[in-house]
Amino acid sequence: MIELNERNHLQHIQITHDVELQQHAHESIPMLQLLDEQGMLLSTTCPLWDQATATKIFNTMHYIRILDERMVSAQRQGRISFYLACTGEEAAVIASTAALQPNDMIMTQYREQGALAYRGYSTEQFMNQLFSNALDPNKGRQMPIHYGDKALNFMTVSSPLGTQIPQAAGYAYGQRVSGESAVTICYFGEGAASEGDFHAGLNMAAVLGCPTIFLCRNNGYAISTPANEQFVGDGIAARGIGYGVKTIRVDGNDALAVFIATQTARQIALEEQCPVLIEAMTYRLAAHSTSDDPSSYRVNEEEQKWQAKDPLQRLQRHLIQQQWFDEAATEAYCEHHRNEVLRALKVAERQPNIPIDEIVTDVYAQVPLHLQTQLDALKDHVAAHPNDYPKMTGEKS
Amino acid sequence: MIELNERNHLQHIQITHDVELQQHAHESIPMLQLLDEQGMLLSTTCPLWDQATATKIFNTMHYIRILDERMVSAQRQGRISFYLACTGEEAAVIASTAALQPNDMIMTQYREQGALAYRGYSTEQFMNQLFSNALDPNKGRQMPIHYGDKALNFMTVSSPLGTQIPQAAGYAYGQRVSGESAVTICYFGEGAASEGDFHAGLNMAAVLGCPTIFLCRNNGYAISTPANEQFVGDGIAARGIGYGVKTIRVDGNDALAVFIATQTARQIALEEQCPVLIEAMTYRLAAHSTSDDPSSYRVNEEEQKWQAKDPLQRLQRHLIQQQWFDEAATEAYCEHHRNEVLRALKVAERQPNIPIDEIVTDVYAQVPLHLQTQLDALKDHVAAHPNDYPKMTGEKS
Amino acid sequence: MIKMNLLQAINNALVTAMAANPKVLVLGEDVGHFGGVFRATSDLQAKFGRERCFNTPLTEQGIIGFANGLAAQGCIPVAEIQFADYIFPAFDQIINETAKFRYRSGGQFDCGNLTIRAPYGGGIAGGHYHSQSPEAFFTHIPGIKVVIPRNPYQAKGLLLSAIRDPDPVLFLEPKRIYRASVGDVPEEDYELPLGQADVVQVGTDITLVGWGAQVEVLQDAAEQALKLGISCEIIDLQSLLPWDAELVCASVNKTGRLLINHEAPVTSGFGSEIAATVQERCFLHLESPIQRVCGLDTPYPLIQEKQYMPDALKTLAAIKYSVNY
Amino acid sequence: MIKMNLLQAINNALVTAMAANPKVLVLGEDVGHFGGVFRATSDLQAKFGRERCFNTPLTEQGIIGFANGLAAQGCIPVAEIQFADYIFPAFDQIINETAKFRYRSGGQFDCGNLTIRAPYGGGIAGGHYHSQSPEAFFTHIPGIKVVIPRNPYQAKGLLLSAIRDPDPVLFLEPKRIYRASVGDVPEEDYELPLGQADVVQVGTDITLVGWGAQVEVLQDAAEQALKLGISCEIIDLQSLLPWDAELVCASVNKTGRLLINHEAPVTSGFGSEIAATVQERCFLHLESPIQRVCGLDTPYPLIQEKQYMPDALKTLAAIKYSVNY
Ligand SMILES: Cc1ncc(C[n+]2csc(CCOP(=O)(O)OP(=O)(O)O)c2C)c(N)n1
Ligand SMILES: Cc1ncc(C[n+]2csc(CCOP(=O)(O)OP(=O)(O)O)c2C)c(N)n1
Ligand SMILES: [Mg+2]
Ligand SMILES: [Mg+2]
Repeated sequence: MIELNERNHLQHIQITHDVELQQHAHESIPMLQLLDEQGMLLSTTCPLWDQATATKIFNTMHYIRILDERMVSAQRQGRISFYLACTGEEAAVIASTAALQPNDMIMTQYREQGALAYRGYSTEQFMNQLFSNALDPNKGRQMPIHYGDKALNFMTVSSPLGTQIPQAAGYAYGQRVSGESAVTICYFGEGAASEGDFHAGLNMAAVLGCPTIFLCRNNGYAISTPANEQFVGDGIAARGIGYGVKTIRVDGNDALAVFIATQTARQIALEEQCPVLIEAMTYRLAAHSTSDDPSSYRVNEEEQKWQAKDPLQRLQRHLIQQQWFDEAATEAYCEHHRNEVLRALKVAERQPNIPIDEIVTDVYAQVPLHLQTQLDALKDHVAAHPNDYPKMTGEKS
Repeated sequence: MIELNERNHLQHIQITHDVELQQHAHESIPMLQLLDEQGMLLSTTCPLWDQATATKIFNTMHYIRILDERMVSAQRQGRISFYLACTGEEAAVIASTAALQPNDMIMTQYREQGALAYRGYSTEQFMNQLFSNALDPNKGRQMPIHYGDKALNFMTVSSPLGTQIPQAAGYAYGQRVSGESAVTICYFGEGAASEGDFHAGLNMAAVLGCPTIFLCRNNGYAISTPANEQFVGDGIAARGIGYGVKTIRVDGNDALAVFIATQTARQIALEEQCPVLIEAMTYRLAAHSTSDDPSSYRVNEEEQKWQAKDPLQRLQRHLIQQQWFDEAATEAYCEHHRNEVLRALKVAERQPNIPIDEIVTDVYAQVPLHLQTQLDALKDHVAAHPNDYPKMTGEKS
Repeated sequence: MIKMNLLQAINNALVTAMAANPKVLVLGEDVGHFGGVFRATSDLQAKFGRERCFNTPLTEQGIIGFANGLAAQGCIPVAEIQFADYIFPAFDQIINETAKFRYRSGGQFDCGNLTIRAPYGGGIAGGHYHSQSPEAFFTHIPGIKVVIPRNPYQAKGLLLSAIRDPDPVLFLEPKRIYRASVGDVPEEDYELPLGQADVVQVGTDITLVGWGAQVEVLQDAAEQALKLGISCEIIDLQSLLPWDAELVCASVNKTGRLLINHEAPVTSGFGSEIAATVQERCFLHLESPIQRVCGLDTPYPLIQEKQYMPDALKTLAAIKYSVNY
Repeated sequence: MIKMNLLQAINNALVTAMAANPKVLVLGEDVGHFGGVFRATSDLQAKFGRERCFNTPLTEQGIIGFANGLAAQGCIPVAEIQFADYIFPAFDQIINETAKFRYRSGGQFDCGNLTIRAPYGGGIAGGHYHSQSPEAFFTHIPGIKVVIPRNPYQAKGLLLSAIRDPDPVLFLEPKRIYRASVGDVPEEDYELPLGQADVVQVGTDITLVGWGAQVEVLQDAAEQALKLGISCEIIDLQSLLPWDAELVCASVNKTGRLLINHEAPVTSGFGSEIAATVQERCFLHLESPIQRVCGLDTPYPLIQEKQYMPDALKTLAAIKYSVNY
């Protein structure tokens, strides 16, 4: 049996207190930190956020924690088939989305439900997708957590890793040539950054002048594979330098640092019509997904060290420092949303299923003849065996 | 019509005179140069080569020039269907191969005939491949220039770009676990370095500890695409830094610098069981291939500037400096090989074709039943129409 | 009408599409200033600017990934893959992304605006990396369309339809006849319908189905068959996905015999799908086994390509076999 | 003999192969310490060390490229692709490299030592990215072999053969029955022949052909058919490339009827190749059209997977149709 030792993928990373985009690597690219563990401001010169923004980020982080906790249980109870929590990485996702404008396109990997929540996706909407019911915008075709919402400029999640990276470059190029004053943000994990599509996407964005923010959540793991079996260079940030992409490394558990870095990145991407890479150093406190149990590949002490760096706690301390923290309001917010999640869950699981006809729609813009024929045969068959197939209660019956 | 301007893809690159492998990028990674344009040594401290090696490199460079010139004409005359010359890049290829040991595996892109020649591939062997005759080791299955020779540890060339890069990592890993004291060198162009396979190969080699030398010929073009439409970072070398791969940039037209860099790279790869990346800055003086005419995408002045940097001339001046140059011997060498090429060409084009049976061999280790059936039917058909198909003079008839 | 070769017709279609709609963009390796290694994109950059016709870095997976993003955004990308042999690094982006974009999002997002162009096929002494006919792979991917023209007229009309079609289209160009196939092409904008086969020649004794450059091979074989008193009906499929099974089956019900010709290896080539469908739908009308005249189950060879090709002679032999069965 | 499930049989085969030959290496995402997301490679790293069983970075094209190099060097790599749905980034390495390595070099170099393992298929509420059955794509690639076991006994014997076969093998594992399929497996080393189909049940009225988890579906349907007095011959193809056309055709010549069942979309699925071949070779013996009971031509759905699946009921309906034709 091979010994497991505690790992620290941030070991060699230095801290800086200045917002500085790097195009050339030093010994190791420093990591931007603006709040210390106590939530104290580390810089007197850096730009700040306003109370409303900070509070909205804070609340959304709470919301996602509530949602994640509840849905992990729901999966354990067999009420949904799958779930994937963002625990520990809420600041990296939510504070970066907060720095965007609503018309910016968001393309994610799968662990970025916080971005969607910040944009205003409702609990009902989350539930409809998670339960694949008749109101699921994906029409029950994708596993839970594959959200997407056109109205919120949130691209539907796709499981194959890394594919959204060159797509985000292309999407942003499209925004540019269409004269939109908008950028595309593309989230992905440090594992996905090993895919060939990462290389293609970053390089193309750099060469073709695409206003894309590439945000890598370096959370130390790709399922069981630790970051040190994923790469040996100076993380993902150092690769950005290689592509000639303006790059910043940020403490992903420091909501303010993430917010400011993303705000700066957006400004540069838009003004200079170029990509920016952000590497957010964080930790996947959650299991990879509800199909995973991390205890067999990492030690408890390691998790505990990172528990102590909880981004939500750090932000709360900061809000207290700023005298922006309202304990009662936060309690009320959480209470309200805990109930809302419970309620919405119950409603969603009672919704009817998608009508069987939808099995052949959206393959093409129009249902072609051969698919219509296949559907007709299927419906005849199911009608002949009404007790052998799940009720498609969305049907007229 | 868009104006063409002279391009200089080395514009921002500084020169160093020290053999120094870089793991972290400075402003721009300097380029190792050991011989100036006059062939004068630029460093008094650097390691050197011996006369025999320098002469063998020099002669092989002459040989390749002769072969390339002759075969480009042969293609124009319609005697072979395709050719691809290495003109201007002979030092990058030949001097690097010269720094290897015979048991090191060579995996190339397609412009590295010099490596094969240095290893001892005969003119007859070149010709048999180029003419796809019955003696072609590829059995007439690949286009001209897709050489390969197991005895010389030279992997058969494959057209799809970049595919050999992760293969070279794997091959070297195999050498390591088999306890061989050997490395794998992998050549590719700066264009091919945009492929996803490059990313996979470099990163895997770094993470998995593969003794692979990755040698990028940055010759400024991928067919018509100039390097500045291929990438905008500090070339290919800067990417090596990103992967945590020891990296050196070298003047690819300086045979000595290439030789010393590769020798050093080999030593490190073997001793530390790790990859090394070499970016050889050079210029494709030739057309991309005989199917190409570069005059429509680059200006004459640019080509002339690079003509003046001819690596063969520079090496000759160095040999003169060293008093290693024997004009008469060189003349005799060239004369001999010009004749040899002519003779071998005539012999090769008169060789019979591959027997038709070989159309189905080597798909699998054994010809499976369905392929045998297909072959039998084909032979019956061809036999029934003897005048309608090319003579397969390799056949018993 | 102007006389054009197939390449010129493609170029003309691109010019037409770009002039008609500023959202149409052309991208790929060497497609910019140079106009592509076959010159299909000649002068597009000069005419429409660098932003609308541009070289990409050398990465097929990147080209299609980028183009998927462009299409989802609302642009109308026409992405060139330099040779169909090099489309495989993009296979994942095509099968898992392009083809499933609309379905997976319940119709919220799609890549319907995407057209992928790639020269394909053998007969140019290209060996196995410049000769492949990969169409069958793509016919097993619900969500994309696969279209192949046989001459300049079809090429312009079908390419314009492909670019404007609301679904992603893989448009494969038979490069063997890029210059050899010459014909009259209307100067104006016109579209030919996707999903419909074209009856190239009416006949009574056997149905011959093919596409791309092989249609000429079928015509050649049919001419020789006629001298033997055999009347062939020739169908150019044009669209392989979805394909016009109705027209093919109607023809086979009439002639009672079917031969399919394609360059790709016979095993799991698209001929197998046609044969499987037709034997089911035309079971009682078939008078002889459906013949497939195809490439061998080997990589595409070089020096033996003449022997490898499913040529007119082999086709004729199979016609005779079928008719005499 | 030990009772094992399919996953345990795979793991046992890997242990057996690694113990017997130090050149055998196992690589892939999460296959190391963790033992793979399905635990097929459990304990291999502990038993054989990190050098022989290792995690790779997350890149399928890299895994297969790297494994191609390993195989060419003389090692015997067994590369895992975590889900068959994620094999497509490696498609180029497989089709243009693995499959052509030997041919293009005239037999000087080859990747014959390579085995690629991947769990495939639906029925696990995985939606279209954890349910695909991509076998048909690979049957159109001369130069590789495609093998699929149906139960633990076949899994161990076929996997050992695949690893030792001199040609590259894609070994697809029906993940729906990874744990459900339990059976007696010899503890010792044994091999089952590649390229040969297995007659699971002898019958007289109709031949049913399938592979992997669908063989159980055929057995189920055959049982119900028997109650109606219909005797089914069931053939598990086991190898899809090359496939045992001789055995299938002999069976069809006897029964006069054929049904093929697979999960993949019907159009250009491997059923089409079987149908095309059988209609040609058994033309005069066929008493009814060959039936294909397959997935719909859509991406694999999630909530409607029960309706989507080519299950026993659909199979039974097609058997009845065929027999009553
Ligand atoms: C192309 C592809 N290969 C493999 C997988 C299986 N898989 C799903 S998540 C995952 C790990 C991803 O790690 P990372 O990118 O670091 O993201 P994180 O889970 O840490 O947020 C893997 C291997 C996949 N979804 N797609
Ligand atoms: C995967 C793939 N895509 C495209 C091509 C077509 N192609 C052949 S050579 C070439 C340019 C290669 O440029 P580079 O790597 O810089 O090498 P150089 O020709 O300069 O030596 C291209 C695009 C190919 N062979 N393979
Ligand atoms: Mg991660
Ligand atoms: Mg180049």
